[in-house]
Amino acid sequence: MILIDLIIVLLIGAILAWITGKWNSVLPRIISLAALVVDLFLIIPEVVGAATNQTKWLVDIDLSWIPAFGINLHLALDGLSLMMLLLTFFMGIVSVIISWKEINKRVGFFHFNLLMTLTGVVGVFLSLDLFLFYFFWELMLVPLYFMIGIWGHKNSTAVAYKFFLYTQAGGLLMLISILALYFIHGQTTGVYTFDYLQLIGTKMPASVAFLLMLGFLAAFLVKLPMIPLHTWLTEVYSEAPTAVLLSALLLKTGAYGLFRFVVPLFPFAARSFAPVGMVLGVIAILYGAKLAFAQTDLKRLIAYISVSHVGFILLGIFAFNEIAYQGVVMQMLTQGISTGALLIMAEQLSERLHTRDINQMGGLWEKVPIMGTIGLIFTMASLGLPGFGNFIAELLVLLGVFKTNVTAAVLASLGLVAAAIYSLRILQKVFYGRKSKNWEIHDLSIREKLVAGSMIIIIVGMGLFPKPVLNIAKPVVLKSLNTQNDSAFLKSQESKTKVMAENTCFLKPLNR
Amino acid sequence: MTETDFLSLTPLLIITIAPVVIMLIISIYRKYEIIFGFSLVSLLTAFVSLFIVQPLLPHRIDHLMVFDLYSLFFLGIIFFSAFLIMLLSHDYFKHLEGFREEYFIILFTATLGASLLAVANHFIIFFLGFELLSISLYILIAFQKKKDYPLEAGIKYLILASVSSAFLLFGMALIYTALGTMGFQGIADAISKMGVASPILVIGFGMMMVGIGFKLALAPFHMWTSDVYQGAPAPVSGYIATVSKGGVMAVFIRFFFDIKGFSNQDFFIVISAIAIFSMFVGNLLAIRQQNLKRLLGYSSIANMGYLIIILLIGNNDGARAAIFYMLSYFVTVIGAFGVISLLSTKNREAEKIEDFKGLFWKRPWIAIVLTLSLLSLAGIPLTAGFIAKFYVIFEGVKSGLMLLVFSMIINSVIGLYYYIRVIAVMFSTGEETTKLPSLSIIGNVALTMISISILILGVYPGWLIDMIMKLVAL
Amino acid sequence: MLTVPLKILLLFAGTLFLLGLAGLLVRRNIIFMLMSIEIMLNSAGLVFIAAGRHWGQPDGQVMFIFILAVAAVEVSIGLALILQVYHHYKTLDVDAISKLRDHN
Amino acid sequence: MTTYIGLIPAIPFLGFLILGLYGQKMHGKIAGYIGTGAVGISAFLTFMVAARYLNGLPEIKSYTVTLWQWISAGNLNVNISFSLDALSLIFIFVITFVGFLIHMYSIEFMAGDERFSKFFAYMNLFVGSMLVLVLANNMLVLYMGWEGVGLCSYLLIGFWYKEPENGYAARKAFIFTRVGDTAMILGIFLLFLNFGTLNIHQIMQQAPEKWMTGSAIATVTAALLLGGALGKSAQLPLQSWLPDAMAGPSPVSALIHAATMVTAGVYLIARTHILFALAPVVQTAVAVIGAATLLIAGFSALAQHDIKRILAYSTISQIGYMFLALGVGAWSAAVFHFMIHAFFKALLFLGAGAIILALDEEHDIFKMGGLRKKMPVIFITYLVASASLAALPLVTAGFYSKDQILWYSFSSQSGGLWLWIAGIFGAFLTALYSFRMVFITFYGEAKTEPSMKVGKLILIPLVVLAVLSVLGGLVELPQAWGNFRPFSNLLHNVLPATTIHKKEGLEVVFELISATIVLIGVYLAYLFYIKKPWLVKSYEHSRLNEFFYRGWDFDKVYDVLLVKPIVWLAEIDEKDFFNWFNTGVSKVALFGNRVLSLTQNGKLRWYLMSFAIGIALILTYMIYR
Repeated sequence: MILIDLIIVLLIGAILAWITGKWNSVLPRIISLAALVVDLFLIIPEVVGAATNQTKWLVDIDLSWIPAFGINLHLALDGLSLMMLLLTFFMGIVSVIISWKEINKRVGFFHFNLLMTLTGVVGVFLSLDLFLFYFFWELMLVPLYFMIGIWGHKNSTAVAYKFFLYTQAGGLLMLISILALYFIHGQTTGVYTFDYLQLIGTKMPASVAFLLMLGFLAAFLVKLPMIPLHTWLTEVYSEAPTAVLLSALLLKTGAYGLFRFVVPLFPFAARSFAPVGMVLGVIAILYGAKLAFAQTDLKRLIAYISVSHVGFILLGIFAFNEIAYQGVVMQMLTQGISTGALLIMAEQLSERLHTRDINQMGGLWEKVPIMGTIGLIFTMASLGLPGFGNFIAELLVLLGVFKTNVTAAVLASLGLVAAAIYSLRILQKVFYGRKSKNWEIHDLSIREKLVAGSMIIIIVGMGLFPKPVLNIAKPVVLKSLNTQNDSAFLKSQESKTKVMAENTCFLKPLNR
Repeated sequence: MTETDFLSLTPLLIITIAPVVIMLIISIYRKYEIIFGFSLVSLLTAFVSLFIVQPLLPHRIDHLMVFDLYSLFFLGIIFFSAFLIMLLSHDYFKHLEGFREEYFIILFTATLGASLLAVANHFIIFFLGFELLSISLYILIAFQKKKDYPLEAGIKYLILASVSSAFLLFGMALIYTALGTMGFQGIADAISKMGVASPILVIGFGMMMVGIGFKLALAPFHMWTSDVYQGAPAPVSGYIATVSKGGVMAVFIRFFFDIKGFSNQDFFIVISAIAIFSMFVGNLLAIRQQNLKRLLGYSSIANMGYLIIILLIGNNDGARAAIFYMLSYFVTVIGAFGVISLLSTKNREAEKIEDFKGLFWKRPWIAIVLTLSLLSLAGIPLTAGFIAKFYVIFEGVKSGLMLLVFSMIINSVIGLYYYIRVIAVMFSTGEETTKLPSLSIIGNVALTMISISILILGVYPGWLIDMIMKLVAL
Repeated sequence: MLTVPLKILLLFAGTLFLLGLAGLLVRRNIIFMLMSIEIMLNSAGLVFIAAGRHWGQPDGQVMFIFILAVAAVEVSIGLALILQVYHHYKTLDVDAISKLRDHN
Repeated sequence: MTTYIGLIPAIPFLGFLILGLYGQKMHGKIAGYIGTGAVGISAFLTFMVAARYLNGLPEIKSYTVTLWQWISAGNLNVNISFSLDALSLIFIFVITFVGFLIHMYSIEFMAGDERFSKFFAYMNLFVGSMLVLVLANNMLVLYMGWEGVGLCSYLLIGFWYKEPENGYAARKAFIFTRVGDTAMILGIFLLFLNFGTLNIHQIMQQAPEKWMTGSAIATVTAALLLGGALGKSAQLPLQSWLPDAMAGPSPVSALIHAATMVTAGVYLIARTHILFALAPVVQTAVAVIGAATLLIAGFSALAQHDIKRILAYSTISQIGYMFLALGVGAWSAAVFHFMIHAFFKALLFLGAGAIILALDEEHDIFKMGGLRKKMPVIFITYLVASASLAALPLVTAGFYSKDQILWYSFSSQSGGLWLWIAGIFGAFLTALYSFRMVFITFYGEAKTEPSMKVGKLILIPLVVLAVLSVLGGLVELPQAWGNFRPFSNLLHNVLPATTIHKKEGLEVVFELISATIVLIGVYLAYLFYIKKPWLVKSYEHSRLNEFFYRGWDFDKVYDVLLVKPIVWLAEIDEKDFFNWFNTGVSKVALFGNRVLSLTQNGKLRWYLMSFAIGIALILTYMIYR
């Protein structure tokens, strides 16, 4: 029941925060912080289990929901979702703390939305029923939309639309694929279910599998986001309030989806998509880097950095080997933190300076040395300096990719050089050089230092001691690779399957 | 007429007698609250009587009417919607000057018309219900006859609805000419015996499409929609969007399924085209619309476009999906119009989107209801619309209607844009401009019922879907 | 007794219907439009009667009686509305009554 | 023993952490003492470790300590572990000992700087990372140190961040080395894929078994590793960052850009010499690159005015010698030159730093002059170092190390006449520019008055290093002179001896030749820059000299070939090309809306018309299908 508790705690927190927000602006903050901390403590015991249990799901709940369609409330936790949850709660806590003073209007409703978004995210990471997954997938959009729209900057409403529409479009395409998968599975086996575990290994002709996979990809690649579907991200990053570093978290749901659903459900289709996926990954890395280099708006710049980093995830997923997958898991975690930290820094700067244009900044180190140091640390982390978690992630991804596709790995490694170029540009323009104006700004407060400090500890910790993470990820990685091996035997049966599937006639022609 | 005939007619009889009684009461003692209370009770009784009738089913009354679980479900939906609208009308009409008790009489006759459509199994009942509904609506729309907008809307609806009735009638007449029967079963039998459809028959069906298309506001017969929605009093607009469409949809589905229209390639293509066209027209028209009533009008065009996909599925599953979709769509739309009618004052309708600026911060409760409604229209989880849309896509994918499903998806995204546009306005920080009327208990009850329904259908729809699956079969 | 073939009757009714439709599209006076609608309804009635005779059933005539009744109701309500319109607009030109529209 | 090995890099890291976290709150020079102390402890530990290591020889040739398992993913298992052998021992000795002296020097040099504690924090971080680099027994750990020193180099070059140029110089350094590093990480991937491990020892054991000499895979791998080495060690074609790196404080130049970090490339090649031996093409390339670099840099050094830039080019040139040595298989000679170079070049930078400090940030040697009498200690030490740089025969350490390289470049298996000629000409250039620098700076009339006296903390390191610059060479004497070679004997535990293909006796002849040439160079410097300056007036202003001055216009080439296109590419598409997708979709939708909106004109008859058209279309379709 612990998994349902996680969600219920967040929901109750959300409602309480909203209600209490009417009378008091501090209570909602405390409530949402408390809800997140409670959740964090609820799952910490599972970490121990994750380190030892190598095969089964750590927790597994399966309740009936809409039996007519074979929809169940199936939640389960394994190493991957555990880590994503840890990241979620950590980032949630960070965003509550970060927004402690910054968000001072409509605090109650803000925290309601924050917790609702997190509910959706948590649900996404836990769902093993495809319908439920889709449900949560869509659920997190609305509160996030409100957060961007209400507490964002000037153009935030338009940006919020864009974000909403993009993700919704992707989600609906995924819905079609989910349904088609459901029916194919139902028609071939007679069992109509949305259950992920049962749908794995559904037999279908290769062409159909490919089409269905595209539907899933549509949703996940928009979330990632992959070029050319990334434009919402840059705007969300630049217009959203700080706490929407949550959106950095949302990107992880896309990666998670690829990992959890696309690869196991469509092992062959995914393989046949691999060359395209890798090309897309490389393009994302290089094009993102190029655009990051061109930006003058600090937050847009960070957005493109994140686009570039996401390329590694894409690349790794389509490398189909253990090392790359471990790298992807690492990248999901570390990128969330390092990009989040950079965004926080950018927001703190723009709040103090009232501009996000890096050409207007310069020489800020003198004024805000601590912020400069933190900026330096996370810039270095994001350019993949050894000692930080990002290095491990990128190293493993590149190494894994190198095993399967040398060209892609070589091109992607150009991204490392590019990363140096654009990252150092931030430092140069913002902190180095002469003061462009006589800024009167203050350095980080204790609250902000606390946040930055904890993020530094985590990212360095993951850089120097990544083993726990890798260990927890290992069974998951092996599992998703094993489905591919299992499917080797499926392949032999594919011809048989093909006949069967054609008889069952998935795409009824218009033969009326 | 047998005893069973009478018994199964109970629900209809109740709403037939009710207006007569109301007339009597009015002539004795004209008091708004009493009339309102009586109307509510009658409608409730009618609703409850559905459960009494249920064991008798299925039952046919000659060729004219059929009482089966399908029609019973539709009657339930119609009564429930009419009930909600009645609740929401209370505040709206209370403020009006002059006689307003008659509103409830007409509401009953309109509901009777819709109910007749739901049970119709013969052209005569079809026509009768259709006309009863139309004529009642003329009056309802132009109820505030001194104002220009309602008047204009009334005239427009009058002319167009009459024309559509003429088309419908002419179509029926041609079909009758070709087949010599007016009962649905008879027509179905005759068609299945006939090899090639004669041109007269084809023209007949085509002309019936105009009539039905008009009432359902399908493109290209949609143009009246937003004008009438805008002009009519908000509860009446809600009524047109729900009860009236529900009745017509009920008879359309029954007729279409009986004659197996979906297996005719011509119909298939024409209806697909109309569906796709309606979706795009409705959604595109709504994109920049600044008037919420018009916007809902356009959105209803699109929604009916989604809904008639179900016609093409052509089996019980489709009918079930239709029932679920309509129920959730009706509750949702009534919610939206309900908010409008509760926020309207004697002199002005709260219909401009700007009127809702910052509503969330001023009247969170009302804004939440409207938000829920709009999210439900957009098909966002936790709301009825999500499950409903899912259900339709579900059935669509199952039947392999990929083109329609894809255009539905494209349109869902377009639709999302304008729904959230309204939501954005509600949540924007607005300065205090308009003074909002306060809510009565009845209004609150109605809104609560609506939001609870939306949420229940969205979060735990299993029981209802199960029920529909178990009970409904055509 | 002279029997008119069904085809001729259908053609006649069709012509009437089209005339009514044309009248609707051409005339701007609401009263004339109402009359055109009457013509369309009656053409449908004519088809019913003709078909009823063709099939030797009373159904067609029953339907016609319904149509008559309905048309009467419609016209009465229509005239009532037209009266209001005239009070309000001082004209019966239907094109003048177009305040409800999309504003670009 | 193994504990100490772990502690050697750990203590500077500890110093970094303390200074980084609490440095801001420290008063006065406390931060400096902590930083220096940390490195001092490391140096002390190094001596202890060295003593034990030498004791343990010849039985135990290397010690390994594993701290923790770092990465384990798939078959990739990487431990954070260090191993100490003769090669790394020499390196850690230089790093900690010279590092300690430079830290000491910095206490005074950096006194009063507002970011005093930051400086020492960065310096400690550097020393720690550098120690990780040389102690690593795993390619990935080595890479970690490799990047770590790159970071410190970046931070310290840009230490005086308020001048934008310093920032740009720092960035340039980082990006140039990053290019090399990326090649190197690819090389590391190749190693892993072929050997299934990244443990250097295991790789070196397996490599000769698995790979044929001259095979493509070996060549590619060695070339990629060489790429890393070229970037870090500022060799052709990635050399042009180093002169700009002089923007950093002088101790930084001394420690990072002369003594230690820039020689990491030398270390890498020496460490993986087996791979290079398996790839003769690449090894030859190393020699050729070294030879070319030493000449190019030598010419440029001769053209500079800025004292630190002279030294920078000189560093490039001297590392060119080391590469030359590596390229001809004279592994121990390269390491020997590294050590001697660390002494005298650090000394030169520190001396230059002291001068610059005393002259109030004056860098131009032509504005100095006559400093001989005003700063005697600095003069003497500087003279000693320059002599060592110029390889003045017999008395200087530089002579022994450089002549060994020159000899091997001719005599070894892969050596040759041309390499030797390049080397000997380079030696001539070295003598010329180093004494040009000395004569112009310290002789002639005084143009700028020193504004202060330098203190003991500056002078002590200078003297110590001067002593080493003279006596350091005695650990390795030419073969002809009694074969006293403890240094290469020590190294032969790790690196193979150089095979000589020419007659042994020739060595003396070559030494005489080079000694002569060096002396000629010194004399010419005296002639040109003291006696008859007009002789070179016209050359100094010639286009050729300008060309050399600009470092052979490498920057310009990069600018045209890389920087400009990239910036152009960035600028033409700043707004992101893919936005068309959004704008396109929304335009289409809005267009549709406008068109359809026109039909909603409120005119009843228009609506009726759409009825008519609709039914007409439907009927037409249904009838005439």
